[in-house]
Amino acid sequence: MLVRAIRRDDLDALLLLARSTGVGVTTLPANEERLLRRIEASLAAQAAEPKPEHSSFVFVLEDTRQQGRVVGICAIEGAVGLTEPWYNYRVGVSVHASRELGVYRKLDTLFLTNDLTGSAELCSLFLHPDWRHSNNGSLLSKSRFLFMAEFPERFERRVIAEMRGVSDATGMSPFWEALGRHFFKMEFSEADYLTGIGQKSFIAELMPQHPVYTAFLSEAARAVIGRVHDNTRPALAMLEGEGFRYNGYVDIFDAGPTIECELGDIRAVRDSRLFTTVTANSPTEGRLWLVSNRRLADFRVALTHSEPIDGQLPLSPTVLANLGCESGASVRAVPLSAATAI
Amino acid sequence: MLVRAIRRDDLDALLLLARSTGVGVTTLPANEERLLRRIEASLAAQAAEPKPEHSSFVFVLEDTRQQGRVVGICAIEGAVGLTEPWYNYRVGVSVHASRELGVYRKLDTLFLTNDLTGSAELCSLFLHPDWRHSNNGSLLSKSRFLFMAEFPERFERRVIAEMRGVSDATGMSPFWEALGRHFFKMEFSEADYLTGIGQKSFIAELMPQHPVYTAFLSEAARAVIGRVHDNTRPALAMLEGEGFRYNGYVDIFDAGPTIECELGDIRAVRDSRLFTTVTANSPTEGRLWLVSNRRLADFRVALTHSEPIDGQLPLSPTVLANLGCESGASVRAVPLSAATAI
Amino acid sequence: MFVFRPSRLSDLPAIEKLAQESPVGVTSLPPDRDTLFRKIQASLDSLAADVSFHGEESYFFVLEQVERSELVGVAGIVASAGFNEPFYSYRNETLIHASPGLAIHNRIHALSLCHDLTGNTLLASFFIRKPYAFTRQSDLLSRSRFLFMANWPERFADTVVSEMLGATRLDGSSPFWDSVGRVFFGIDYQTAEHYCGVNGRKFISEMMPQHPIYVPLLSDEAQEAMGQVNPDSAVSFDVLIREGFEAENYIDIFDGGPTLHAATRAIRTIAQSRLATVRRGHGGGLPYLIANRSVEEFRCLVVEAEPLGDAVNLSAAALDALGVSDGATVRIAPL
Amino acid sequence: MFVFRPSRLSDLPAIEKLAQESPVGVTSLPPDRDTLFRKIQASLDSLAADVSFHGEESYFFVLEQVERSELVGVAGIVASAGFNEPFYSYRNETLIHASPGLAIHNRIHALSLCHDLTGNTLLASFFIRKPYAFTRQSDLLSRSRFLFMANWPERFADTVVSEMLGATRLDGSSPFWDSVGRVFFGIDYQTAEHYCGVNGRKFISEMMPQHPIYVPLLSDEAQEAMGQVNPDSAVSFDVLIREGFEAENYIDIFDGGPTLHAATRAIRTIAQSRLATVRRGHGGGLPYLIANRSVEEFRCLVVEAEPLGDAVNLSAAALDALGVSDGATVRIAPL
Repeated sequence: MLVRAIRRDDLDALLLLARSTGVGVTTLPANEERLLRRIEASLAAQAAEPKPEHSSFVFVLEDTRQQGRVVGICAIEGAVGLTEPWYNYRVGVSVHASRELGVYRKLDTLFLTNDLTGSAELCSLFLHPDWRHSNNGSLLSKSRFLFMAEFPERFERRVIAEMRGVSDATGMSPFWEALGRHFFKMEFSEADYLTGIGQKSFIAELMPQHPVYTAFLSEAARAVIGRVHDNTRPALAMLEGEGFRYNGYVDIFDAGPTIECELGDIRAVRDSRLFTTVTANSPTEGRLWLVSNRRLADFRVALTHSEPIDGQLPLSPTVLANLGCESGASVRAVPLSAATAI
Repeated sequence: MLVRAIRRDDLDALLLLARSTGVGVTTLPANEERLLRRIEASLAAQAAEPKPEHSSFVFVLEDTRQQGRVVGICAIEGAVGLTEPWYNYRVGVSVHASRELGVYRKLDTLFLTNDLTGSAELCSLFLHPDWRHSNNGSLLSKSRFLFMAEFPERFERRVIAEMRGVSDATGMSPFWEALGRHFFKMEFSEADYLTGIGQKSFIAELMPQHPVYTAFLSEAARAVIGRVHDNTRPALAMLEGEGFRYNGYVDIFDAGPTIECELGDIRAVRDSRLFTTVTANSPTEGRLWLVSNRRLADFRVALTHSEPIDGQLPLSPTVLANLGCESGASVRAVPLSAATAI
Repeated sequence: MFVFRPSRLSDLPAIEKLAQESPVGVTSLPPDRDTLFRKIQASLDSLAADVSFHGEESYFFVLEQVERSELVGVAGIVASAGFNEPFYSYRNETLIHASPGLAIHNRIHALSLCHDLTGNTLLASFFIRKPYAFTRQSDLLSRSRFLFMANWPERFADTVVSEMLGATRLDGSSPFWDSVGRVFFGIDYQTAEHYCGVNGRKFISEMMPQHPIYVPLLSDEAQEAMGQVNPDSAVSFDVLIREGFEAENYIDIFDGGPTLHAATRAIRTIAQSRLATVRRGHGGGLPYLIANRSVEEFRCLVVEAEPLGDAVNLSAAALDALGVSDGATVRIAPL
Repeated sequence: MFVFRPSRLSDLPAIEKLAQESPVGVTSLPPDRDTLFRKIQASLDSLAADVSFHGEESYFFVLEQVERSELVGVAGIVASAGFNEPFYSYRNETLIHASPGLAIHNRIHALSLCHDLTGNTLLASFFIRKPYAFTRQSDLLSRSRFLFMANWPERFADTVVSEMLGATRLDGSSPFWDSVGRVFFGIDYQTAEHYCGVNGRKFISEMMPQHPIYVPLLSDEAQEAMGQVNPDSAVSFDVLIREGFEAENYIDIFDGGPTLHAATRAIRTIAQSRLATVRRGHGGGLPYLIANRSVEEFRCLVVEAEPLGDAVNLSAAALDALGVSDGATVRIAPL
């Protein structure tokens, strides 16, 4: 398995992949024109001046044992909300108390904000269901941290990730039914699709502009504010393990949490180190490591067992080949997880 | 020097101390009745069921070489805002953009919130100017973390500290002049005093209830939002070193930052360990350690050089006496700072 | 003959009896002797005062069946609503949320806590005994206040408001309160009304929402209750709507009943009123409200009359009841 | 003799000349032939349409000096302001911030972006040549519209509004814009006005503040500019205030000029207007506005007349100018 920077000829494979996604992955709609734009943007970002506003990098996961079949995708934006407003609800608290009456009420409120404007964003993560095993998800998701560690000047300090909120098997979101539907007069899936294809101006036009007291929402809606979809729990746990935290920002449609971490505080960024590779003649052993080749345009990340010896990281000839490296090349690597057994 | 739980007979010394404070330490006004109430509350908290809502602990710093003269004070609240609303401004972002016009504006906004309701609070820190040396400030402030580490069930997870905002030598706050004055029609010092003595209902009555665009404030006011008074920089640096961070909450009067940390993430809490004491016959050497006697009502913390040996902490007979401990007693200790040279 | 006149201290026992008959919830007419005494005294003081701009005056009138010396109703005017504390209402705002791109054009209603109506003149304490509801007498009791206001405009604001009781369930609970007020107060409607009566409305600023409430998020029952008039306010509502009051913009923050408002000079009775000179003569003709021009001895009645130019003929009995003599100036308006 | 009548396509050259004379900033009267042509055509279509409820109609009138066949002014009516897009204003709200404990009672003003005035009838495109400002002719040009409205109330809303140009500096910049609008748009006043004219007002929802703006936080210059009337709107303002329009509640979001409003039926000319039967005879008496009852051939003039009961005598010239004959019904109101 190998994560690598996206290429122009990935388009067909991506369309195939996109068609297997469900509602909820708003950033990977099965829209050829839009996918093509994303590929071009990623290629352009490689050539651009290294500034967050130019960064829009897409990576794919290929199965090296199946002729490089593309089975996953992920992306990073250097800074969101710089051309169109970036919306979140922030869950706040409003206290109503009268000493005279001896009454005290603490109410949750939803404030429509653009607070996360200018954050870097982890996005578009999707892995084909048949490949959801053997740490493929972790490899795909965390490979991005090695890229960010390598090219920090291309990303804003605050890094966010939007987690899919709660919806049922039919795609019905309790939060949407209680709030969004009253203002948008459309189905959740439609709103989700419009956002996915970048038609966001309707949000400002139709959203409630005043804070909303959650007490006026259904119990079902209140219960899912800041909670993730069952399928997203592993992804959430993984990012929490990397240091991401929920600070009260939720999606305006399904109230899924947006989690945050400072770039330098992400474990895989902070703990990543440079090593010189050395060819291992026998199968490598030890912890699982994410290993990147440190290149911008031809960026690649592999997952392999290894243990560094004196600043050198032994890698099998296959892994070296996958990374496009010779023995003696410099790589950036980090253990896949902050295992407590380190 | 010794930090210890406050006693009833400290009242006169406290009044003397309070009269030497300036504007800005709103929680230590020179008001006898109120100081008495705080002492009683602290004594009552020791006896109360161990719940955050009952916790209001006050500690004093005494100079053991000057007959135990009281030269400093500090306190912890288990949970704020449970009887009266707790106000902060939250600095948010509002983006105004029109693709059609090619215009993009990012504006800061101040939202009046009660978001920090229910947080534990570090408060009332004051050290007599003549004793601001020899780590007395660190001892006084950080002694609280050993208390919280010892009795975590008495404090909410989120711990906050309000930092004094910018004002000039005459007590003039640029933020107050630009905002508060229009709504309160009084001097900053008066508002500050009213809050200090617990007369907070006027805030709800007079404050702007709608979000305020900072663009309408003077440049001087905008410049001090989230910034501390020069005199408070060392205190801020000290708490930042313990893990506290500014997350956009500021004081409604002077816009000084309120900083936060999870209880378990505070360095002095997380890194504190239990040791058995052993009497050192020669002067102890090594790093500076905060050492507490682990008692609730007779809580004491001393600062001393030492290095643990096999789970035992060597302490001089004087330090042991100050802590009210015998050799062989169990103490909780942590290095005074997360020195990089550890 | 029924005569509308200011209340006197000697009316106290009769007014107390009326207050006992009046429905619970008319908080401005509690069956409490002390309160009623203060109301009458405040009214006497206000009538005696030399007023050049409306302030904290309040006026309290009765409708008397003269032959039987029997009081059948009361009605009050508060010169400035919320003189000592803000007069709160919800403003029912219409927000337009339109997306031309998606061809969506939504009108969203939201309730904003406001004190827009503070300082306006408030019609209050209206109660008439059952048999006289929806008769000439209920019109006389309600509308005589407008002739009084037309006589002394400097004593009143440019806008007049009046609160109608909102819908309640059979058990006296309020569907609007349960969906809205309870969220912020955590107490039931009767308790809130009680606090309000005892402690004044000051605590509202502490407890009520700073942010608008989106109506589509409220329960259906609460949405239906918005602007509904309680049967106990039906007489008042009927008269005031005919007088041109508007009911759309404001509702009560407790029970959601409408707060009516009208520009003072546009109130039908006031706009159509004019001064006329009385001549003793035969009555007869169309029914008119006719009032004298006295402050403290104000009187108003319904009389059939045929005004001709600036003159109006009244019977001796009517002149007597008004306390005026031949040649005096009166104010008249068609009933 | 000056006659108020609907514009015709043949007026286009003369109207274009007037538009060139009109001050910049009267965005509803740009000196652009295409725009003016469309205005006239829209007016002709609206007059010809069978209207039972006011919609997207607009009416465009001229004032003609008949003997010289010279146009001296134009005036328009938009039946429903913001028919296709919200009509934005700032509502000038008074918030009461009171602390009884501290004996503080503050009135704080705040500007809230609103579309309260959407759907009301809008008086627009008013311009009269300098020599006729503040004369009978300017009254005729402005107020004839009210007789037209009184004739056909179903064509208009219950409330009428009109935007006055706000204060500008000598260089044409706007102190209100510089303190408020520029904060949100980041562009200057003229550019904003230009966008507004070209792209419509849709972008306002994207750019303008969702939250109220506290007036005490604005610069002194901006606070002074709030509600101030530009000299270019002085004639309009003078007439409308005399007609009973209110100026306190709404201001323009760009330049802070007041947006006047009045209940349609309470506008003085409308309230005082009545129908009368014309008789050919001698003129003379007090000046009246007199209009015929035609839609497409509407005419209005100022004539000295002495209405007696339901009849009014007019000279043959006046009858001619109105296009009516002896015995026809006209609508009259005191000038």
